[in-house]
Amino acid sequence: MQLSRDELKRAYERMFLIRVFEERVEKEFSAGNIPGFTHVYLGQEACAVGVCFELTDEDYIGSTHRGHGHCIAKGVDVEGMMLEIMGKASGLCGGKGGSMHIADLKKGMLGANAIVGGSPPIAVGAALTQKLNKTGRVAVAFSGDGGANQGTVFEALNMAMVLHVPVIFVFENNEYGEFTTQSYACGGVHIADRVRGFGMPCEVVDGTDFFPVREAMQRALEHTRGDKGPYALEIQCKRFGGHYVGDPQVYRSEKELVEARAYDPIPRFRRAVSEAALLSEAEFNEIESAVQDRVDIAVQSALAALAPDPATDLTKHVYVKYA
Amino acid sequence: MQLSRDELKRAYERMFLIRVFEERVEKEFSAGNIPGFTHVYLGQEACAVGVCFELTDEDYIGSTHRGHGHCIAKGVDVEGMMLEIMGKASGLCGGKGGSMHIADLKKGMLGANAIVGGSPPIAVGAALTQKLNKTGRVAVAFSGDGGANQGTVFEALNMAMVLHVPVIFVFENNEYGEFTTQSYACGGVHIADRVRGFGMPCEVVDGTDFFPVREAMQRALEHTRGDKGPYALEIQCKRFGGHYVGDPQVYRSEKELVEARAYDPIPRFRRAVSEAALLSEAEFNEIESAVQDRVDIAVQSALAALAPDPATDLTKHVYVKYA
Amino acid sequence: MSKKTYLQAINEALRQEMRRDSKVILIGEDLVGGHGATGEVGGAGGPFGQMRGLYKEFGADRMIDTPISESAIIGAAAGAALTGLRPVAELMFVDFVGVCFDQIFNQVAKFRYMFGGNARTPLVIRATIGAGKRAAAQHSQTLHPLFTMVPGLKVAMPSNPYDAKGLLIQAIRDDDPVIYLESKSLFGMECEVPDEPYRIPFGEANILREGKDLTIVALGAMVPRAERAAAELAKDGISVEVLDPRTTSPLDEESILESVKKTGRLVVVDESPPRCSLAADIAGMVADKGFKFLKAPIKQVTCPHTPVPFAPILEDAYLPSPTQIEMAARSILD
Amino acid sequence: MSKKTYLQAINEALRQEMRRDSKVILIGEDLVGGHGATGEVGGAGGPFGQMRGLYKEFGADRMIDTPISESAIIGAAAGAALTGLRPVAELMFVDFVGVCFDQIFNQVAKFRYMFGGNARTPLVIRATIGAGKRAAAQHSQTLHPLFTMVPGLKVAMPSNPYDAKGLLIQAIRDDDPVIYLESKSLFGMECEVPDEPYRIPFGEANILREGKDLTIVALGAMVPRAERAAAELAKDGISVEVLDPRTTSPLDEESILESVKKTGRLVVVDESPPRCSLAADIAGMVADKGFKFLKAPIKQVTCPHTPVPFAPILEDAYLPSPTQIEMAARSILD
Ligand SMILES: Cc1ncc(C[n+]2csc(CCOP(=O)(O)OP(=O)(O)O)c2C)c(N)n1
Ligand SMILES: Cc1ncc(C[n+]2csc(CCOP(=O)(O)OP(=O)(O)O)c2C)c(N)n1
Ligand SMILES: [Mg+2]
Ligand SMILES: [Mg+2]
Repeated sequence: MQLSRDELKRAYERMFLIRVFEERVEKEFSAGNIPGFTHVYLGQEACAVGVCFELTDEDYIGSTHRGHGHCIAKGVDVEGMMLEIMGKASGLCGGKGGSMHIADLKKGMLGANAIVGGSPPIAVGAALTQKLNKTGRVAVAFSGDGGANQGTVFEALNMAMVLHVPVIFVFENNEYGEFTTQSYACGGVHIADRVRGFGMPCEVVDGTDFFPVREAMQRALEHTRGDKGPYALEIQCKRFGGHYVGDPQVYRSEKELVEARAYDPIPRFRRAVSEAALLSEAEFNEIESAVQDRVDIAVQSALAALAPDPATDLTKHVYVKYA
Repeated sequence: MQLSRDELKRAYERMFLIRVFEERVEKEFSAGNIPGFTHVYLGQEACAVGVCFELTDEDYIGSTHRGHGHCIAKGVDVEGMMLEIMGKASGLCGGKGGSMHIADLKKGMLGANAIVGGSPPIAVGAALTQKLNKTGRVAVAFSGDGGANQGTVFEALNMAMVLHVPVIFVFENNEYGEFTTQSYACGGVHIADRVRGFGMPCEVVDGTDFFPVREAMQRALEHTRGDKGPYALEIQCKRFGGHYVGDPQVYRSEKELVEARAYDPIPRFRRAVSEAALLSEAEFNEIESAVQDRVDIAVQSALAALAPDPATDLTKHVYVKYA
Repeated sequence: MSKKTYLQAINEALRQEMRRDSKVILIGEDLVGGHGATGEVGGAGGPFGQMRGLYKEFGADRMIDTPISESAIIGAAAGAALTGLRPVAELMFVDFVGVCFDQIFNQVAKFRYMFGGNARTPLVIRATIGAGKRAAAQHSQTLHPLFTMVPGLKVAMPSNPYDAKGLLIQAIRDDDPVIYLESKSLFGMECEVPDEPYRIPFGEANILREGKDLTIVALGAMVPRAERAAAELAKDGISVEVLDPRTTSPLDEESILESVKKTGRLVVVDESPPRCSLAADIAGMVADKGFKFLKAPIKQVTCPHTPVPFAPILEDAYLPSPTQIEMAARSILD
Repeated sequence: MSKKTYLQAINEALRQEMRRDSKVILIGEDLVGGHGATGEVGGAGGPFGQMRGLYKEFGADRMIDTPISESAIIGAAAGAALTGLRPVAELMFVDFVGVCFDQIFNQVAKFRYMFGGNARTPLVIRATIGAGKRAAAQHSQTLHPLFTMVPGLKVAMPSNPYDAKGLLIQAIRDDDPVIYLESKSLFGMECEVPDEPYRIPFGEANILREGKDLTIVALGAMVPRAERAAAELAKDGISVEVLDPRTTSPLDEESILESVKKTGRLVVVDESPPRCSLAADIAGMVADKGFKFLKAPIKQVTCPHTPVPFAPILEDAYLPSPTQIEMAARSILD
């Protein structure tokens, strides 16, 4: 594992924070406190946290419609997120973006993206900046397995190779794009095979376990930071719930849903770390209760916060300056 | 070679017809008789003719901006083509399409396409029609090496696999997309590798020789007609001239241009067939002079033909019927 | 005849046309749903339910689920249309047009003209449009001007269940490419809809309310809002004609001009930002051909020149409201 | 100050801005040319020559040749802009916008708004526009309405070398995404252009000719045509004001209204099909805000509602001619 106790705590805290945050999003959504469409990250926590674990605020990520987990893993403040998801004026994007457009540029989070395949080209651009400015930083482009069929994503893969920029493509293969399986929608067997067709190294990683994700990401970082060009990971994981909050999931059997839970990355982490006697039960419990408190506070604050004011906010921020 | 004498004659005639037609296009272009942008197929004759050799009028092809060779190989009438390229009313498209949009649906030619990557998705659709109507026919999608970087092409590859339709993707790798080499613009080494990443079989073929192209295409047809799904060929060939007629080609050395000519598929064919004593010099010469005549007649006819009439033709044919 | 929702009307049109003509196929993402999975295949009936029950009846050959590859979807549909099928392709949200616009505006729209009249491309592209669902900037646009401006396309925008069915059947039987835009916010709207198939010809406006003082032209989800404004104005004795062109291309210029001739005053309501909008298009047309009838400035009531915001209170303010329409009308009445 | 062509003016603006600010980079297809080949690298200076000489001076780091992947080009430029560079991306022909429109209209145009004002995307997208080169339906479009309608984008459309330089420098220094449209048919046009860098502010129209009887508004390649029509009308003593808004977004409404206030008559000339065009946009705006000044119908002179045809005689008839402009003007003069 080769992680310090502090690092282990941080990893668990981030994963657990995603878990609690997303369960709370489901709850608040059902209670009518969250408008619109929301896609939660439940079951995939080890992916985001493993991928973002070594990244700094100066490294960039481009995210997807299922972006809450990426935000939290990248260190974005959950209160600002909850405010945004509830459409409040003090949300990260002033309530204008919502769940599908959360961004926090100061944290290197270039935005969730409601267009499947929208982010990877943008991440290539962020990586280009790093290359030209010689910052030694990287950009990470998240896509789903469904997104791995969008032309823009292939273009981004090839462009990254040609421009030789420090970008890491992360394909979160949760077996579904909406209601359709990856096995149906994806010609060939592995997403990794198509990535390799562009001459890019691509590892297939078990995303239900934090440790292999983090280790693969270390290799990816070593590669890209060593100016060896882009790198990719196909991270296999499980989507515990529906495509969106409220999806009745008629296309999945009860059995499948139950089985997916067997791959829960959170107890798996806790078990492994406990068995290795690296963190105590008390320490885990302390993390968990602190996380619960944080999410509670975020929700209380967001529920109480003011909505934007149409008179001033509706037409603001379209341009920096419009003659 | 396993081709009858008649077949050999037909192959040579088609290749030679492309050669003479294109050289004449260059000449008429320089003389100011052909307006606009024109891309000729010189050097690549064996590709189109090898690919289209076994196709019937009920099989479809989708072409590129460099489409004259594909047309001729598919049996499109050169007089109608020359009329179109000169913008005449009796051209294949009434003078509205020109070189970059020649189409002849009755011959299964779904159009040149001035958008790089425009045709492959359309060819997938033509193949879908064949599948649903159980015609046993196929569609062929031509792209260049440059086109092999366009997102639409990757989407078409994957879609073809998922829909399991009888389409054959042909990548004509002439080493250049405009002024830039395939080796620069294409992450990875072979286009074939990216195709295989979608689970699609792809052969790399020498396109400066008619015979291997035709043989690869026979395997492709056997595969697709046998309901085994799509198939692809990366055909390596040489672009003798510039990207467009008039391109000064500062980016290519004299040496490279001379060396490219060593891969001329036409003398190569003639030599091989002569050595095997399958066709006589007299027979070759006869074909050649007939071809010359045909092109002469086409040009004479096109030069003499009437332009469209703006009063009646400008706004015609936008819709079948516009209320 | 029976009461049906807008969604049911779409479903019925699809079903009846698929029964009538085996060349009609549907292609898009998750029209069926569940391929390769462990539960029910085709159970969802599409992301919004327009396809409910169709998979059972027509099966996988005619209900084609695709990868998330819109260029390939539209391109494949275009190629199928060009070679003899009559595909109905779906863009789940019209906002996804950006990843496949080439196939729409450079390919399918131009085939017939570029090929000198030798091509026929009977393709329908269905897409959901409109704000109000708190779906934010990339899932709430309307975008009919984007299609209206393209020669070679026809554009239908039903504002009620009756039109939804009649226009969709016309779209499917039409020999030209048609963009058929479904207003998400109208899916639950109900009215009497004949059970048998019928067509509404393109380019024929629907006069929802006759009047003599002022004309309001509105499309899609703006029609009920225009009607509410008209009802409000009627309380003050102002007689408003409400006209729904139903298709933006072709546009029934004649009926609009006829109405303006009678009323001399025009308000155009458009669910889109103002620039190069359909509101501008209609206003510009009337400022030429109907100039002599005009007694007052032509008012356009549109969304502001901003993306669609997420927060409910902002989104509500974003959409043209009955009150705004009413105010615009009052501003040009003496 | 010296005579420069439109092409040279573009080249000079690029060169001067690249010298001034090392954050300015160019990205696109064959801006350099020759990578991996046996001849000269960077010799062509781009498909039309706008980049002539730049590669020698700025090298491969700042002149980035890409694969034929427009979505990745625009997306990468957007991502670079979002993280601190000032990229100038090129679409060789504006017609290629269909394969990358999402990155333009859903991504870069919306970042700032969706992200609550926290993003800045100083991106320029240069593209060539216009018919007249016998390049047929997919290489001859103008498409400024497509960008003008998108909140978040600015759109510049220079009609002469002086404006070409000043607007491009402004575009590069602007902190918002700008679409900069180069009229292919004007590349050879010459006029006096200052040697030093200067900016032309966006949203400020240029009055090319003052007049009192009628206003002609025209953009890009239509401006010289409008001027020719005005000169023709002047022979009959008709005094025409010719106004070039220079940018379509923002649009200098004030100057247009000011002019119409003076003349009472308006002809708008637009190189695009008529529906939801900029001609309609301007006509619609004036039919509201300038109604009280109008003495006659507003005329729009546009291309027909057809794709661009290939045959020279058809293409010539496709474009608004000085004669058509003149006739439109005469039709609204008593
Ligand atoms: C261009 C585009 N097409 C379709 C959609 C609708 N859509 C939203 S999410 C989604 C599925 C994405 O699947 P995947 O990439 O596997 O991500 P996951 O939801 O599994 O995280 C689809 C089809 C979209 N948002 N954008
Ligand atoms: C979408 C798009 N981008 C760029 C172009 C400009 N263009 C025309 S041909 C060409 C090169 C194509 O190269 P390749 O596919 O290898 O075909 P070849 O010319 O070698 O036959 C380019 C970049 C275009 N027509 N369409
Ligand atoms: Mg998925
Ligand atoms: Mg090539």
